[in-house]
Amino acid sequence: MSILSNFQVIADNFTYFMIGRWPAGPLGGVGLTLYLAVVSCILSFFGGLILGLLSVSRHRWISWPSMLFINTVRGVPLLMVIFWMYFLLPALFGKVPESQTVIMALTLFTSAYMSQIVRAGIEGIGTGQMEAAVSTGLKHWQAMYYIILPQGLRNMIPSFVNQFVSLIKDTSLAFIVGVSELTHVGTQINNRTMAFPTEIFFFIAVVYFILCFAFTSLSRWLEQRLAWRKAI
Amino acid sequence: APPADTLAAIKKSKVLVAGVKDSLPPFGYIDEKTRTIIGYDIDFINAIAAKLGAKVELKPVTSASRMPQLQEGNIDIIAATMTKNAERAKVIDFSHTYFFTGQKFITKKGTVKSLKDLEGKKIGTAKGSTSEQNVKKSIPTSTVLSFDDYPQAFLALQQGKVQAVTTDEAILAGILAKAPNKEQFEIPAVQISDEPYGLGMRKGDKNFVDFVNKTILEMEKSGEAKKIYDKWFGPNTQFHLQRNFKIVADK
Amino acid sequence: MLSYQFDWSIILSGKYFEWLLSGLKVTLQLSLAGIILSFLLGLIVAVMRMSHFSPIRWAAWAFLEFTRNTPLLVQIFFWYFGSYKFLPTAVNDWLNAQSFEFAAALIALTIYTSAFIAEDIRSGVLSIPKEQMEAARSAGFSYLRSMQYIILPQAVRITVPPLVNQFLNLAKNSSLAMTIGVMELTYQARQVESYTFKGFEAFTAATVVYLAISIIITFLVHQYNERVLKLHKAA
Amino acid sequence: MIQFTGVHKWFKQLHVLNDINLHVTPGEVMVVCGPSGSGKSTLIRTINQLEPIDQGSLVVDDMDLSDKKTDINKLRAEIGFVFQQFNLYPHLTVINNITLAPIKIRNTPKKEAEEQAMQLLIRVGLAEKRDAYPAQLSGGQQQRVAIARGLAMRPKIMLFDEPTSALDPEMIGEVLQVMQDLAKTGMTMVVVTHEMGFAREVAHRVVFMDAGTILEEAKPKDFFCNPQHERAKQFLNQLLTPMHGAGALCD
Amino acid sequence: MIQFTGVHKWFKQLHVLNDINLHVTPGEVMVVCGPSGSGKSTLIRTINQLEPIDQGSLVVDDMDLSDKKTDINKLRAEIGFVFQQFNLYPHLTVINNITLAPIKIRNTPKKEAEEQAMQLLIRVGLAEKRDAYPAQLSGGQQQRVAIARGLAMRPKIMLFDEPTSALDPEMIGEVLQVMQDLAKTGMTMVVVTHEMGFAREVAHRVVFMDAGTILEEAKPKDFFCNPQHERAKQFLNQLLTPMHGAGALCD
Ligand SMILES: Nc1ncnc2c1ncn2[C@@H]1O[C@H](COP(=O)(O)OP(=O)(O)OP(=O)(O)O)[C@@H](O)[C@H]1O
Ligand SMILES: Nc1ncnc2c1ncn2[C@@H]1O[C@H](COP(=O)(O)OP(=O)(O)OP(=O)(O)O)[C@@H](O)[C@H]1O
Ligand SMILES: [Mg+2]
Ligand SMILES: [Mg+2]
Repeated sequence: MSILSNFQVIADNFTYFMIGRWPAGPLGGVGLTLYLAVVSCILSFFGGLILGLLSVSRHRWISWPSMLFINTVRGVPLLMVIFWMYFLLPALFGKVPESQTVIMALTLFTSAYMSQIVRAGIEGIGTGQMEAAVSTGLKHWQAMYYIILPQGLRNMIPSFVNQFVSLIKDTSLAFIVGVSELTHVGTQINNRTMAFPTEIFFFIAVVYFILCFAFTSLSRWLEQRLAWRKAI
Repeated sequence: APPADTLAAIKKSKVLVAGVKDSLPPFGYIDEKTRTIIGYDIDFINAIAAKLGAKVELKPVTSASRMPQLQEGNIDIIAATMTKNAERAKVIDFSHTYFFTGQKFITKKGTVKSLKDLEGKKIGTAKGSTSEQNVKKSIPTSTVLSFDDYPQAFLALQQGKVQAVTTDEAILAGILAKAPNKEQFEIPAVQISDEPYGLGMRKGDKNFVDFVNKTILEMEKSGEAKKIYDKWFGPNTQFHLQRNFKIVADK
Repeated sequence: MLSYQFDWSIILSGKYFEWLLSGLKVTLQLSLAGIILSFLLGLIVAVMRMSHFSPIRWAAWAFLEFTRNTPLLVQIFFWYFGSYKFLPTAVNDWLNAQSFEFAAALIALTIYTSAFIAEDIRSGVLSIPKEQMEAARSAGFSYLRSMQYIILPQAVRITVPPLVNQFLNLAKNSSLAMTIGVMELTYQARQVESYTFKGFEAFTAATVVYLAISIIITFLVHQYNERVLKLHKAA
Repeated sequence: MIQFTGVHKWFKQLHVLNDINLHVTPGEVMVVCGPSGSGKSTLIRTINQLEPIDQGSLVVDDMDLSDKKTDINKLRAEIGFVFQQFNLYPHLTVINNITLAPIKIRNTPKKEAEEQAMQLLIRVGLAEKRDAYPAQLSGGQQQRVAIARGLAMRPKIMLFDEPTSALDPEMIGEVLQVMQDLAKTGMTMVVVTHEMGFAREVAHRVVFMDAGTILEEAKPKDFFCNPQHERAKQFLNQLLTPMHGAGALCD
Repeated sequence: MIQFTGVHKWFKQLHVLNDINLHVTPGEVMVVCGPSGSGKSTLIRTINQLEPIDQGSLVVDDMDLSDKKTDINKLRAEIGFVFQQFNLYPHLTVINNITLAPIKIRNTPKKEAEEQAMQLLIRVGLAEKRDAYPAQLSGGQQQRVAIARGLAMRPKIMLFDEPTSALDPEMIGEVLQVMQDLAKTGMTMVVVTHEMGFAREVAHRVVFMDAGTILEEAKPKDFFCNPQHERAKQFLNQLLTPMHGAGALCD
């Protein structure tokens, strides 16, 4: 019962949980979490597409280095990637705000995973389609563009949505470098109030769950619809 | 890369970016109603910015992240309970001391009388702080657990995961004052170091350092510095502290 | 980076080397314990998820969805800071006397990973063509016997590679334990950085170690795929 | 041996078996043919209850399948089933594929089971493959092992669902040969197949199905030389164009 | 039209094509047969360079395939290829499957390309399916669309790799009929197939391959009535057991 009354701390800070210091200060909380996830998702879609296409290239000197890059990124914890970006970006580009550092790190990391989705999607189409296309005289890139990618991308949509869910969860690591997304905001409030960690972290977990579960369900629905469309 | 002359750069951009703590009352924390960062450190930054005719942009930092942030040019100045010491002074420049305290412990009431009582115990503090380095030196037998910030360490103390939290007395007092069950804890009279706080600026950024020093000396003279102290620590607060230092030029 | 002075000697011997080494040890301890526990829990949840008794199936489903759709970091914080309220005092005291931060990280990693493992096991079972069950039933085996002799042995073989991948993820995810003060590899690398300002060297060392772990495990999976799976694959 | 009486079956709306009446006597070889989707597989799968029937009565080897008390696993052990896709257990060697059921269900000692298995392997001409895995065999070889596996329980009835249609043309012959040899031993067999040559040479009776109904039931000679139904004529024509079937079955 | 001279090809160790010498004249229909794995597919796929050759010379339509300067895409546009698994583009309608290459490669205006496509669809008897998706067609219909797609570029040569072996038996006839009609128009065709009836009725020449080598090359009549090689006899026997092939091809 006392637990219930303690959720007052959530109500008191609800706006801060949702939008942080905005509009007086920068956007934070759930708003920033979604912003980070959406921007990184869009960027890593293209990053993944490019990396994926490079990694299925017929030329070894293209596919090899890209596979090396992909597997290196995948072999390292996201936390490490964030620290690296945190180090390297300022050295390369000078002043870079943390939220952009985090976006870069998430993009790099997620692109590597997305590229595997793209790769699997392309390979899932089977060699028959490529052979049929080039047999009619289409060039390799034309076959890719008109035949393989349209089918592949459609099949990849559910995996992309799943990857977006991972991204939402991964934005929580931005906390480490002091970007005030939802988890960071939660620890701030926890630090200030110092008496309701159970309530605060449970609440945060529920917020993440609502966001992620919505997209997980979407992905499942898409997957079913896709299977259904294939079976027409 | 960061500007060579920060002072000139700020005068041009009219924005002063300061790295501050955001959950460490009363130095820097989020005000529940306005959702803005306020505190002792912030008031100093505001005064300096006013003098510059610049707007303030506050960036939350942690003990571990504040120096890299400064060096990379993400912030112009650190006002984040930062202790001046020789090692750090090799990497950045400090202003004159704008706050003075000493490192102590917060413990469950009656459990610690002297430093001896802490031997072999688990002690919580913050990552990358001088407190962490000091306590490792003065009680080598203890296990030091480092958190992202002091309130987290205090939470661990409340839950029995550590037996003491150590850092600067003023911070401990701030935490204790805000704690929901403060009557169970105390700050025993065990001090392991002096902690003079300085504002941090990039190494060799002479114009800016001089300007900041000049400003805070003026604040001392005009009584504004004392007013800020009293606002956050004085008799009308939960702390009832007397100011036992003055801002003076370092030798 | 222009003015940066590289100094590899700092991390290759002496105090800071020992820090990193002790960090690696904790990372390995956390990973190994996590692997064993999460496999056991994952197996239990997978069986529950396939149960014919719907309340059990639903409970397993709710558990899976909730753990998979919340960040590991939040779960770590929840167990570290939030669990004392509902754990019995005796348990709390006992855990505090040990190393609560290690225990909390282990619990969070185990629960988080077990959800993924359970799903891998389940899809391994579902991936066995239904004709295999039909063939077994046609020979006169009961449902349970068919599972025992025909379906599960194949499912386990198929599930090994994704399982190993989850273990790899677990090893990488163990880096998040640093946030609650577990002195594992990433924690120590960061520690070296804040003491020496030689972050580049420290992070390189940690990165190389993580990569080595990944490469070894990936290589083993590859060998397994080549040697075992190819031979046993349905035609 | 097998007695269908007024058997019906539906998949949702789809009436896949419509009033089936059929009697297979001991030692008889019956071939079932018909266009795709006509219900041939469903028919044969009801005999060992891989598909339960919805209406009517089905008695197999004196056991009534509509009776709940019938021990279905016992029944199935008396019936060998050979699938189009072979469905060998990919994780077991050839010999273990064959001995698994005798050892686990009949409790035959391992040694004895293996001796019997070797007899069967010799019969299907694959003695040297005893320790190979299915993935290492050609399709024709896999199907012959599947037949041996089906025979290992010494069944009274053997069912075949298009046993050659997943095979390369040159391998079809070897499987049909094994089936012909089996028929000569007096085994009761029901075979769904498009191999009309086999039907003519080996079957005692041919059943033609369309849309869930048995349209014709005749001696092979009568069926091929003198089909009664328009649908059957058309089916045979499609199968036996000079280009494709390469000749008449009726002579 | 197609001239193989001393062509060799290896997959790693495996010698899949061993000294192939073969000449296909314009308007000729050539059937290639042989056991599984003998290299038939590889042979036919070298003609449009889906498989490059390792040694020897291959000249197709006066273009030398071993010459690096030969524009391979141009060559392929002159050759239609029909696959065992149809390989229609599942995301495009029938009409778009057929018009894609003419529009994208030949820059044929869309309207004109569609008119030509409709002519082809009428020829293969599927005019009413112009807006269907491949998944909505039966296997036989899909293969006929695939043939129409192959013809859309007005090729000089058509290649078929086992075009009927993925089809249900009743559908094989309709595809063979379309191919026979095509042969009558004087198209140069190379067909890998096991349909010996088709070979006897339509082919001008039959090539028998084994283990990467061409063992026989003869008129259909000679090949079926009087095969020279032991291996060819055996192959024909396997294919034409009374049970399976259901009759002799030689009469
Ligand atoms: N499990 C099922 N659920 C729903 N419909 C089914 C199921 N199994 C078969 N059907 C449908 O029942 C009908 C008869 O199927 P069946 O497999 O018995 O035909 P078949 O004569 O064996 O055909 P084929 O020659 O293609 O194997 C088909 O229309 C099929 O789509
Ligand atoms: N891409 C490849 N890599 C390696 N080996 C291959 C490849 N393609 C074919 N082979 C091998 O080359 C040999 C000839 O293959 P090919 O497909 O030409 O035979 P085929 O006569 O068409 O057989 P089928 O009747 O089974 O289609 C086979 O042993 C096959 O396993
Ligand atoms: Mg069937
Ligand atoms: Mg082939």
